[in-house]
Amino acid sequence: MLQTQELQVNIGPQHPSTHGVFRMLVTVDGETVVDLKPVFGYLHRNHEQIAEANSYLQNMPYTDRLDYFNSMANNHAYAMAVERLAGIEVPERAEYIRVLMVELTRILNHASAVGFMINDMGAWQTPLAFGMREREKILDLFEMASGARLMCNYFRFGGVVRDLPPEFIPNLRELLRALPAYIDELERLLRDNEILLQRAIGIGILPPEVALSYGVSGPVLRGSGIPYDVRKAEPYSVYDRFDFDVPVGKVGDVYDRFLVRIEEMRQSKRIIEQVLEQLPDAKGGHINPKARQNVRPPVGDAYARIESPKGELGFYLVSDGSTRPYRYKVRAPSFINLTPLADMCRGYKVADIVVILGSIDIVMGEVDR
Amino acid sequence: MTASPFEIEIPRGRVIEVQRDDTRVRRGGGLLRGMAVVWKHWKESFKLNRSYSQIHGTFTIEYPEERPRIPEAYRNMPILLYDDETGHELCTSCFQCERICPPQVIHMTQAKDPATGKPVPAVAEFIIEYDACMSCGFCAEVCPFDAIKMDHEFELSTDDHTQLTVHKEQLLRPISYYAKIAPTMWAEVRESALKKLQGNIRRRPDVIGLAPQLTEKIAARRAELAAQAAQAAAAAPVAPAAAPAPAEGRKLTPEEKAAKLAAIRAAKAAQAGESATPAEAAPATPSPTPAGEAAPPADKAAKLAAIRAANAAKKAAAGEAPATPPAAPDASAAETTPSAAPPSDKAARLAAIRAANAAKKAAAGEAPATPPATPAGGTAADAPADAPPAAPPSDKAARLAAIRAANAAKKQQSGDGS
Amino acid sequence: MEVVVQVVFGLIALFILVAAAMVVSVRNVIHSALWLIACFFGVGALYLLLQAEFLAVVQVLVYVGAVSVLILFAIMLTRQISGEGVRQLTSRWPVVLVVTVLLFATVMAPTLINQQWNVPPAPPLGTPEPIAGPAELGRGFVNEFLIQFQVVGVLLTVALIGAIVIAFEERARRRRVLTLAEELELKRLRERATQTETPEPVEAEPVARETRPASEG
Amino acid sequence: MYDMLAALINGALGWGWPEWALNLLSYILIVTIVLVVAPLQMLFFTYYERRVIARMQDRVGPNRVGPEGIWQPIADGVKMFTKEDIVPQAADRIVHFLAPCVVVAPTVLMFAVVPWGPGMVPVDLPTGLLFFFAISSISAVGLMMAGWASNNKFSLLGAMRAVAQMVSYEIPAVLSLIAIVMIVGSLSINEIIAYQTGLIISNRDLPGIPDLGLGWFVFTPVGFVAFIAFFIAALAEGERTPFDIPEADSEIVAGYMTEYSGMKFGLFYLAQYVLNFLLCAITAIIFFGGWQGPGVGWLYAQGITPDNPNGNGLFNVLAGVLGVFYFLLKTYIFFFVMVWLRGAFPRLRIDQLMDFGWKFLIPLTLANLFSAALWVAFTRWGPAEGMLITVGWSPVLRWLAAFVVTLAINLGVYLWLTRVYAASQAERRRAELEELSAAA
Repeated sequence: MLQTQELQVNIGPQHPSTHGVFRMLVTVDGETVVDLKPVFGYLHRNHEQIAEANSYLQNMPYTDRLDYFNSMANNHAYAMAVERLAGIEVPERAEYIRVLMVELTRILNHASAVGFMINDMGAWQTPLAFGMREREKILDLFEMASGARLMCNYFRFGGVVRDLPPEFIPNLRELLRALPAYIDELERLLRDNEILLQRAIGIGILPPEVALSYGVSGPVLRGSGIPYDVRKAEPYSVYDRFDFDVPVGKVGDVYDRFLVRIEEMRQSKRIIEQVLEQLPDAKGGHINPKARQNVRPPVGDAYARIESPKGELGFYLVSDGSTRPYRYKVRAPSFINLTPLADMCRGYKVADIVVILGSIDIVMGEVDR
Repeated sequence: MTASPFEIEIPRGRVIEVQRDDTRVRRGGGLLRGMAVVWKHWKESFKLNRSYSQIHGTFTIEYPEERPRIPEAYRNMPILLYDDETGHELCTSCFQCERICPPQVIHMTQAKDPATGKPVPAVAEFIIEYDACMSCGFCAEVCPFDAIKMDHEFELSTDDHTQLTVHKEQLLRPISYYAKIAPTMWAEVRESALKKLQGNIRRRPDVIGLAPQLTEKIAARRAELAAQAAQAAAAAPVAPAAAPAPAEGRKLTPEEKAAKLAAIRAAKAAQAGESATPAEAAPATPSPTPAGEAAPPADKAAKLAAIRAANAAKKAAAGEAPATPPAAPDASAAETTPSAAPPSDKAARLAAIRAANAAKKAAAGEAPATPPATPAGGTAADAPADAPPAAPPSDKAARLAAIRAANAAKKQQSGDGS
Repeated sequence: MEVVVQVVFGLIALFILVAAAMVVSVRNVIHSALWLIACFFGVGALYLLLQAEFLAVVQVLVYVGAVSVLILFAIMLTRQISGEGVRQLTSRWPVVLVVTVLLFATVMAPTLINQQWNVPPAPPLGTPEPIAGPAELGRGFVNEFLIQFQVVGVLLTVALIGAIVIAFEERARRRRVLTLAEELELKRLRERATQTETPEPVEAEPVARETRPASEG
Repeated sequence: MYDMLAALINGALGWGWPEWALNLLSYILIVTIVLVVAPLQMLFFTYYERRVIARMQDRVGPNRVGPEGIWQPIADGVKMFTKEDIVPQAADRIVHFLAPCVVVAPTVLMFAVVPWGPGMVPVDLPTGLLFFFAISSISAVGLMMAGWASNNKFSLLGAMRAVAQMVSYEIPAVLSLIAIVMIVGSLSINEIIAYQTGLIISNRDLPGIPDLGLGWFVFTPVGFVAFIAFFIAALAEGERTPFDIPEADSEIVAGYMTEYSGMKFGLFYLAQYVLNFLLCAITAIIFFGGWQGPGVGWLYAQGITPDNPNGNGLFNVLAGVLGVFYFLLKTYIFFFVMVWLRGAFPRLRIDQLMDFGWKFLIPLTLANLFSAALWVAFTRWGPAEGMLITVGWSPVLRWLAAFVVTLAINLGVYLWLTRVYAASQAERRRAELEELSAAA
């Protein structure tokens, strides 16, 4: 009697809540989502082709622009790939500084990811404002060390550009004093807020076996109950010297991913404290003196992967002996975490799509490259 | 959910399950707790929050009135430095920054010596396209002369786009300015930068290499210094004026210039003659370990001796000119054009050949290749001014030969000199 | 004072008539619904004129607030609206006109014939206040008109339940879109069901990404 | 208000105008006051909201336009005026033009029955409260027109959601007020306010209580539950945060307002904020005694001397000013609470919102009606109406008995309802799955 035909709704590229330019062609039957076709490529900047025209060092500032939220993590992955290719080893102190920087990026990424997701649910930027305040402090620290807030370009093959300025460690210790208070307050504000529970529990469930078959990684995978973390599975750099836990969800819905991210912020704080304890003094040097400005690695290829805040970020480089990479491929976690979106959204309401997308936490710079 | 069959053991840590406790019946307690948090923020926000450890309090910085503190390492757009006293730009247009710049936004042309038309270690035209520059800081890192540094100025917005292609005049900043904004970073590189500047100043004919806005000022000072020099004319021929402004010491009389040229040409000829190495086309290929330059160790020593001989000859010939031509083929060597040697300085060439033979003899005897003359690579590939690298004891013979050659050259020189 | 009341009454009556006429004659169904709402307003104004404030307010609340919104909902959800193509008048409209006039006459004639147009004088003081205020209406409902009140109550509940039944029936019939978790749950249930019949175990290896399942709705 | 103005013009100026002229002039004056006050309140509220929500997020809020940003709303207003007013080509012109009017007119009309101070009510309707809600339901029609006329898929969906939400949340709102009307016995808003004198216990129940104007309904269990239910329904009616689905920008861009720009959009904005002001005002009036407060009654009493029974000018004016101050203070506190909720909560989905309204709020208010009846029975009925138990009790004892009984009922219902509501959500999912597996 009441015939409702299916409606093609276009949650378009300039929609206020898709993180960056990302379009979803949603077939809707009433309020329920029947099918969803993600469309991206709006932010494609030909990153990998440019990389083949640049020398190895010249690519470093371009990696900042991949996942523009965590430039330090991208630098770290690229630097490790080239070091593995060219056989450059990194002094102790530089390794510790690198771990410190990546863990700081993880905190600022999770703080804003949680903020953006709740913002999509409709809380008018309050949790986001709290997240942004912590992010500002961390960006100031990055500015002190690397010279820029977002486009840090701080890593070099064989170490980092510059040693930590004297006022870096005291400010960091002060920040670490504020972090637990911030995380507890965020939990008090949101954890058992009835409205959030209704919007998050049982929404966007990604069962573990489907998560595995899609090859998702990072908080999305751990949210579905699989305790896989690259820092633990294949400890690179000096991660084998710190002990930290891996938070894991039970059901794999939006609420689990939210809790996993909050728990991961605490673990990152633990790691940073251990880094500060074991930080070797300056004699180890922040850069390997023999590391060359312009690397000319021998013919061959290398793949290095790290646990970036969004998931497993990998760089695959093929060298033909010249100063320019022959092939430069980025395994972007956001891109792969986005593929199960259609399956995760089917059967839920239109209002949930945006929340599920927020819970996956993607950055279009990394998806489109 | 069935127990997840993906047990992965975790070294140095355990797998913690997030407590969902979603089965508990909620009666609005969470909502009130959330409101309490927001109320605390509202209450606290009447105080300012400027410290890292505070999570309450307003953290907005009212930008135009209250400016954020910019850390020292902050980098925005590159600027060129010039020395306040001498007015000389540090940049010797060695093209390193142009080559490393990822978006290729730096364009420069090397200055020419108006008299002889040969390139001079100074930059004529230097352009940076500020709109495409991503202030990655590579140019400041690779510059061997610390001539280009990253500025702290970020209010650069203009409405007319052409202003964003910035020419040398707008790029230049005094060293005092940079020392003010980045004290510790400048302190590290200060000595080496200034020493290299002195080296370069000596090889720049009169006005070239001066910061344009200072040319009249410098001209005026030079006139007044010349006046002083006139009064003190009776004084003994001024020893190489280290202290007084080296600017005026740099004025070479035409015949000195010829002599200097001859010496350089001699060294060049000697070098071209013996060493089988292919001609060093570009003044300095960036790759410090150029694959092509696999010069056999033996002839490297020969070249060394030739260079040393040329130095000695020049020193003797030029008399008071303190600077010695950079012997080593380092990046900043002026490109010595292998022009035909004029007949008048045959003597210098003779001395050079004799020195080369002596060096070859010595080289044949001593241990395998001495370490490459100049420490290639490293951040600042700079050639030591004149002291020959501390050759390891094993090639003492080579040094002996060099000294003998030097004496021969001096004897020769004093013979036909005035 | 009487003249002013008459004039205002005339105006309101005219407004109601025009609105009613427009409801029928306007092409676009939405416009006709809006004219209907204007008509309800007119009736409310009439009540006010008769100093029956409570009735006027209830009229506005019930008709304009709720009924008209539901009419609008109904119109928008059902068929296409513009109605350009539909012929306004059937071909044999004169016959229809004659029939309506006759019907109207049979109703109006008796009242018009023996009707004296004088308005009855105001009732002498002391007569009980006519049922107008909310208090009297309330007492009326629970005293004299209790049965009618209960019957109307039952009627409304039946209508409400009817609406829910239709909605549920429609929902059951509509293709039920399954979420991923539900599909896997169903697969597991079905496997367990088949397992009990065929004993050989089907161990749950990580399922490859199945093609889009035809939903079993 | 009209009689005060009439007395003022006649008495003070002594022009002795004819009755109808006085009538006309005073009503014109009242209308202008109302039409000036409504937009002013809206301007102040936009500024107030942006400053308060900014403070909650550790930032400062607009402080550049004028000292501490006071002229910011004026700047917004000018922007709204100067913005180009685009009408979509395929839109239904007349309806598109009429929609904002049909939304704004009733909202401003609702000011007619809102008393600002003692005696200061534009029109003292005996059915004031009912008028208030009748008129507010008209704006739902306006929303529908706006959604339909824009001829855009999104705005139609947004309009339907908005109207569905407003209609379905009107029921708990009206039901919760009926509980108070049962206690007071009249629909007139002035009567409700006059009832709330005394200290905690209104002196209508207990004549001995000193009249401090604090006998608010919110202190009675019936009143408290009615207040919570009404405030939640008011949030839904005014489309405030937990329920601002219609213009939920995360799903459908600005709901029914998508195709409006310039002053028409400004009108929708005006209507929304004026409606919020009125809902906060009604909450303050019904549950927190409107202009009642310590000192108002006392000032009024001072003025009354044997020779002029309705008090002399000065004291009345003072009482009036104090009354208006109390009224505005309470209203702004409630708007602060609305903004506070906006800062703290995410948004409910449309079906969850409907579930909450129909399955939790309406049963709660119905139960509250029952306990209101018990309250009236205990405090006021005597043996004539069949209440035999409390025949000999003193008013205080009856009030206490009423308090205890209604508290027990309300609390019990609340706890039971939350459990049932939570269970129903989980149960529905399980039932669906079962039905599917049965079908499969």
